[in-house]
Amino acid sequence: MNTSTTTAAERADFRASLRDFLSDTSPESRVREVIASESGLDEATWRGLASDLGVAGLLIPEEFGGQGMGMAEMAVALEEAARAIAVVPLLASGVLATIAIQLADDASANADLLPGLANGSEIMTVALLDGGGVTTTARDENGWSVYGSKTAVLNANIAQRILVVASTPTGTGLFLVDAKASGLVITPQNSLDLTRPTALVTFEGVAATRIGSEFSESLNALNAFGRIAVSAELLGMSEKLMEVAVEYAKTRVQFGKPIGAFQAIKHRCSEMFAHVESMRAAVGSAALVDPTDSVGLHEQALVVKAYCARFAPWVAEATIQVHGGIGFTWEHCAHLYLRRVKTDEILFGDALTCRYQLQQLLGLTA
Amino acid sequence: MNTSTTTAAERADFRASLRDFLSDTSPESRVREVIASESGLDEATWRGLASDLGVAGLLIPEEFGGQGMGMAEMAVALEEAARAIAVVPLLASGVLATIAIQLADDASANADLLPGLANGSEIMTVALLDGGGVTTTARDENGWSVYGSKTAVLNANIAQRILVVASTPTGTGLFLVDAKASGLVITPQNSLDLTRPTALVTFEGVAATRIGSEFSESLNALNAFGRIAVSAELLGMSEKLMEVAVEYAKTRVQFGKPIGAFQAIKHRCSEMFAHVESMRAAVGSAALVDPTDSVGLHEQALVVKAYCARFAPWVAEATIQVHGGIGFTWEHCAHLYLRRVKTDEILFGDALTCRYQLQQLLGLTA
Amino acid sequence: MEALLAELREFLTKEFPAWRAKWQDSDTWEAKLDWQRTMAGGRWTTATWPEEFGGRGLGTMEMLAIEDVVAQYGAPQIPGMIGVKNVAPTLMRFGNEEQRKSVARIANTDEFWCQGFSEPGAGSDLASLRTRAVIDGDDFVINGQKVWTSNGMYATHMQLLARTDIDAPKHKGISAIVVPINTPGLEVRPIKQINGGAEFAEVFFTDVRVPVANLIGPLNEGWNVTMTTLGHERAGVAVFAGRLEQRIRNLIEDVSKKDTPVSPVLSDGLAEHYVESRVLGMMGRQMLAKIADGVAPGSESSVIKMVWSELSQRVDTTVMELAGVDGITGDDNAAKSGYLTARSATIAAGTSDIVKNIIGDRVLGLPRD
Amino acid sequence: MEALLAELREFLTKEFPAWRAKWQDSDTWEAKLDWQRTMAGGRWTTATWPEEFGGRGLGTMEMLAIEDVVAQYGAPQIPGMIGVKNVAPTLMRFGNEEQRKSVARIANTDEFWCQGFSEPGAGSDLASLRTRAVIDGDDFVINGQKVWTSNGMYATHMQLLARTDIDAPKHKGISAIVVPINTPGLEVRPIKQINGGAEFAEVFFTDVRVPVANLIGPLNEGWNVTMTTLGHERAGVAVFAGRLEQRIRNLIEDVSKKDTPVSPVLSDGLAEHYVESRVLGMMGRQMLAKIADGVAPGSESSVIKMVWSELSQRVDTTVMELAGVDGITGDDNAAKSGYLTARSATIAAGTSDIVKNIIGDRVLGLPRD
Repeated sequence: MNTSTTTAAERADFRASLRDFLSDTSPESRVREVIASESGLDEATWRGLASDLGVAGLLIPEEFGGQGMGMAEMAVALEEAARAIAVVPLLASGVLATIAIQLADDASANADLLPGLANGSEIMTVALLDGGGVTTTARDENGWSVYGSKTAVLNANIAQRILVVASTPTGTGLFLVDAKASGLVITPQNSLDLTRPTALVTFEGVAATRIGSEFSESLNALNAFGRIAVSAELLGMSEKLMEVAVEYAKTRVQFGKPIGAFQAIKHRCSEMFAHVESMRAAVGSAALVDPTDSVGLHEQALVVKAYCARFAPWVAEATIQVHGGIGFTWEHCAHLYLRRVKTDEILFGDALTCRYQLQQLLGLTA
Repeated sequence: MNTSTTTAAERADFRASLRDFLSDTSPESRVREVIASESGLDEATWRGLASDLGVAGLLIPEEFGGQGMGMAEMAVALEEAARAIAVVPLLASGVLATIAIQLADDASANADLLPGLANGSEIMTVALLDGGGVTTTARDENGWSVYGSKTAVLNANIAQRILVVASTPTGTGLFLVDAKASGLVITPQNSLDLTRPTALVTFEGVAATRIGSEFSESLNALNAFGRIAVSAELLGMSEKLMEVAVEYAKTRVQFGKPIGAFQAIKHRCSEMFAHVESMRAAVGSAALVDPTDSVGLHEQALVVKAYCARFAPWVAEATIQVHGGIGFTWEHCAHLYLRRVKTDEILFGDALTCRYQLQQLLGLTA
Repeated sequence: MEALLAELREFLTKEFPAWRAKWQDSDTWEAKLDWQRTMAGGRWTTATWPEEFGGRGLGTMEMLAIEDVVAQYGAPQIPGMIGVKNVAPTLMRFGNEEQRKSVARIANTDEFWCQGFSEPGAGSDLASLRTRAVIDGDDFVINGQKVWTSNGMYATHMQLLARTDIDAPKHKGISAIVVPINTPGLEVRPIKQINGGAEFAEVFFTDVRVPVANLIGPLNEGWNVTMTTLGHERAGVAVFAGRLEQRIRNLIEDVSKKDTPVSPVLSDGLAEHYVESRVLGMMGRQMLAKIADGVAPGSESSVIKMVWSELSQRVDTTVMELAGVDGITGDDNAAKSGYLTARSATIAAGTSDIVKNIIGDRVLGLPRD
Repeated sequence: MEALLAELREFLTKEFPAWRAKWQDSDTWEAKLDWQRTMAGGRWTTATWPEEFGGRGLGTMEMLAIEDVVAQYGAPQIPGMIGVKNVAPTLMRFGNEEQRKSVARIANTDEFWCQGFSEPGAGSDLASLRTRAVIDGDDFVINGQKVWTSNGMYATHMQLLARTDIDAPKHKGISAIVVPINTPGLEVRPIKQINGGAEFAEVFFTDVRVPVANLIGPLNEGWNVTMTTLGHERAGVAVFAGRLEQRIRNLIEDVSKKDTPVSPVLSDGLAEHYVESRVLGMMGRQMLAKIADGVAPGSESSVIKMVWSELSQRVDTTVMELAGVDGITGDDNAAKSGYLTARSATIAAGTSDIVKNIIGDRVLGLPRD
């Protein structure tokens, strides 16, 4: 992936075209349909995003069929897709799998895998979080095998292949397995987020291809990009929720006035706005960081995630509070966002975890 | 000291008589006079409280000239004296010194020292906090000598004698020194609290009388009573500040209305009220705990102090915020309270420190 | 008190295993109704009712002790709480002879009551309700809509608040009326909540006719009749306070038993919850002691409601934080559904904003907006 | 930019030690004025002024870079900030020929200006000010009172806002007028603050007469004239944001060097401040970049002001907490006085409540109360 080179105006145009597209193909009614079907994929929206708008391949070099863009452009796409709570595997496939493969720095894997990801014809996900015990690997004359389990694997139910971060005898490696491989079991979880199903994936000696060599430093970078990506989603959702709350505050009348005239509501909306603007500044800044500056990337990613993971849930909760009872119903959109916000809060470390890592960077703790 | 035996109605009568007395003898104008004089003692108020109203001897058994009451009655006195920010050594002499002596369980010391404290003719203080390094003692044929320094010693400048908690070769002891003793230096500090001057007291081999024997368990109890006592002060000050803020909110007009009609101000006042009522419940409950139940005393004292130390500063700061610019002036009473509130917050451990000790009690930390 | 609790223990020791044996692990509505009938048979659900209505005439402190013992046995809460705690006392005080016959039926679940208070246009602003009841001959003709009706899906009867004089000021001109749920023109629809449950309903009235004799108390005095009922609900917050205190003790005990210690920051947060819940519990007990002494509680109930709702919501957020990844995967489903459910704590029964207005206006005497 | 900063460094390398040598450790007013004159001589204080007024015509980004370099040298802030940043630009834009002569005198401290805006009855509600200026022949006759006048004790001149048409609506009928402080009938009294300092004054006007020619801009248009001035002040919040970010970095560095580590909870709190200040700094830099690109800043200044004031106040509270006993004894006097001073952060230049109203009303378009 490259450093972003587009101008702010170009990114604004890109955002406008995405918003137009998503408001057509992924209105809330469509999201609810897809959720109810439990497929976990809005195929039309994904096809449009991936092929027509080139979003799946944003981070992939042009030689592999991608757009050759960077995180600043992908942040726009993530914000907009999350704003529309689109039921698509953009984070899992377009960001995490795409970046993991490139970080592994394996020329033949790039050539083999990136083109399918770039046009969205293949969906992949990355199994990162150990689901109890360490995920390990063994190697014999037939090649590598993976053992263990991974939890909270995003969109595992629709991925054709799964990238697995697992320990090796000498360190950490990135491995590719087929989702239908023998010994691999995908158990859907009762996920909080209804728009992005997670699964427990267990590996009982699953045949795997190793990609690149030692992956531990790359894993740090992958986590940093993951933090920036979910922060962009948190920004997109927070902005939308704030707009919904402000609109409701303008129109809902109680005690003879629109409730937005009451300071308790007005100030809550103003604080939402301040948090959204802060998230916008933070995501905008982090997405523009030089991807090869590992120290700067790490720090900015922790800062932006620590901020967004703390305040996006606040915005989502405040939105429900502004709405009163109606915000607590299944029919209102607030909970769809709240569920995804709380999930993004946890992915790649919650605010407390990110702050702890910042303390280490700052010399506040050993 | 005894378990409290008065009824709520009797304590209400006691409170009313104290409030009457203090509003006569210790109005804010008088407090400012005494502060400006830097004597650190409002003699008339102290005499009235100590002799006429018997407050100095509340916790002292009747056989030594006191009232034979308990913490519930003393809490009322502390609340009222703090409410009037009276410039008197009630905490230092009437509570801490009085309790320390009784906890040391030394019959002759009780008989020697308590009668002077009970009628207020003698003012004592307790030097608790080491001022850098541990305060130690040595014993030779002439008796005990104290070495070291103590910081934040309340009212040291007006105390005739000072009780010092210091380490002994075998543990911890309580020692009595004369404030004019050779080798003892009292250096007034630039105290935050203008109504209760603190000092650094240094001991270079100061001749001392040991009171009782091993004091370490007694020190725990002394700290617990100290926490309840400063919590009572914090309650009294918070209640007063809330009243001042509410009164201002009713009368100050901005944008064509009394500011108390604006929810930002109204809700802040409501939250103040909730915190004051909570402090009242907590202090009332802690002050009635059986003084011989060391476990219950320790837990309740930590709970009440953790609560009051966290929310009384909030109330004081909110009072300034409700007042706007006028609350930030020297002439307004708010800062006199804020200074004493922040001091009480620290004495006997701030909220974080108390919570840490609670974590230990609750098995949350080793 | 001791004799009372001994009697209760004897009752539970006999009846609870019998009920369990009959219903096994069933969590059905029928099983819960049967438990309520069993408890009512022993005059335990109705212990605070006057003896003339089949109660024991006990005070709030005794009721609290009874609830504690019941909880120790692990018995479920009775489903008809609203009828027993809110509607029945209202009917005892304001109901006519016919209406008072419902009291006994409420206890043993022959009748199951809900209260039709909130409306779509009047969530926190109860006094501005618009459902109308017009007298036409011997009937009220009712049109309008209610929302957030607890137990609306199960009720046989509703204690309805409707406007009977549109010219009177907001708090006036409202009447309380008995409406059987099976009356033609009345339709009940469940409200699905963000946690997936449906404990509330919307109720629609289209030319619903009930006799004028169904009026509870005087015409246009429904506000006072209602406030009496809500008054009972308010005293209940003290019980909630005690339960929250116990819940935090249990949570801390669970955390302290874990193999891997939690972060010092989360641990401090738990201690913070502990401090606040202990103080809340002290406030609750002092309020109950006041009631037991025959002193009418003042502002305490509003303060406890405000503190309770914000603290209990924060506790559920903490539980979710402690669950971490297990919370979002649903592996810790209790954390997940607790977190979602808790969003209503600061909304239901008067939002926190409204409670703060009430404290500011009525307790502190601040100028109204 | 590089050449500019090289010139500045050369200037400071020569002038700052000379000034230090002349005044030694003196922290007096005269020493500070002399430093302002020195800086003005190099056209450094006035770098953003147009060249025709003796400035360098630089943008905000360059000014920020200049301030950073000055801070690196440890040079003091100039005392006449209000004159240089607020009054002079107003006079350049709205002043008549005579008034514009003040501009150069402001730079070199021959004149020292304050602004008479706030009044006792109109703290946050600037538009409801009541100080009156009545035209009587060729004079304004001024009666009333101002409060919270920064630098009021040192000023030679005041840019006064007074009501010149009492029948006009609140924002109308206000005029901006030049008032020399030595005009008979004008009295200045210091306001002692809770930190013991007196950076503000009350100013009383009793039949104070100044020529009508002292009017700045058109009659009754003082509100617009003032908003222009305040607009300059608002852009300055971005600079404040950057300073707060740096302050927290320094604080964390100090803490990390301590022998005994602070509690994990306090350490996490510092990391929390760090995160918020980093984000605030990013917002500030993005705002300055926008200004540098010629885009008028929108709502950012209000947001930054709101976040800055609340965060900076919390940082001072944390510093006090870190000081512990040393804070209350005054052994850590910086913590103590910083804590007291910070109480004004959410009050001065518009309380946080007012800023939130402004964001709600003007940015979000919420209905006004």
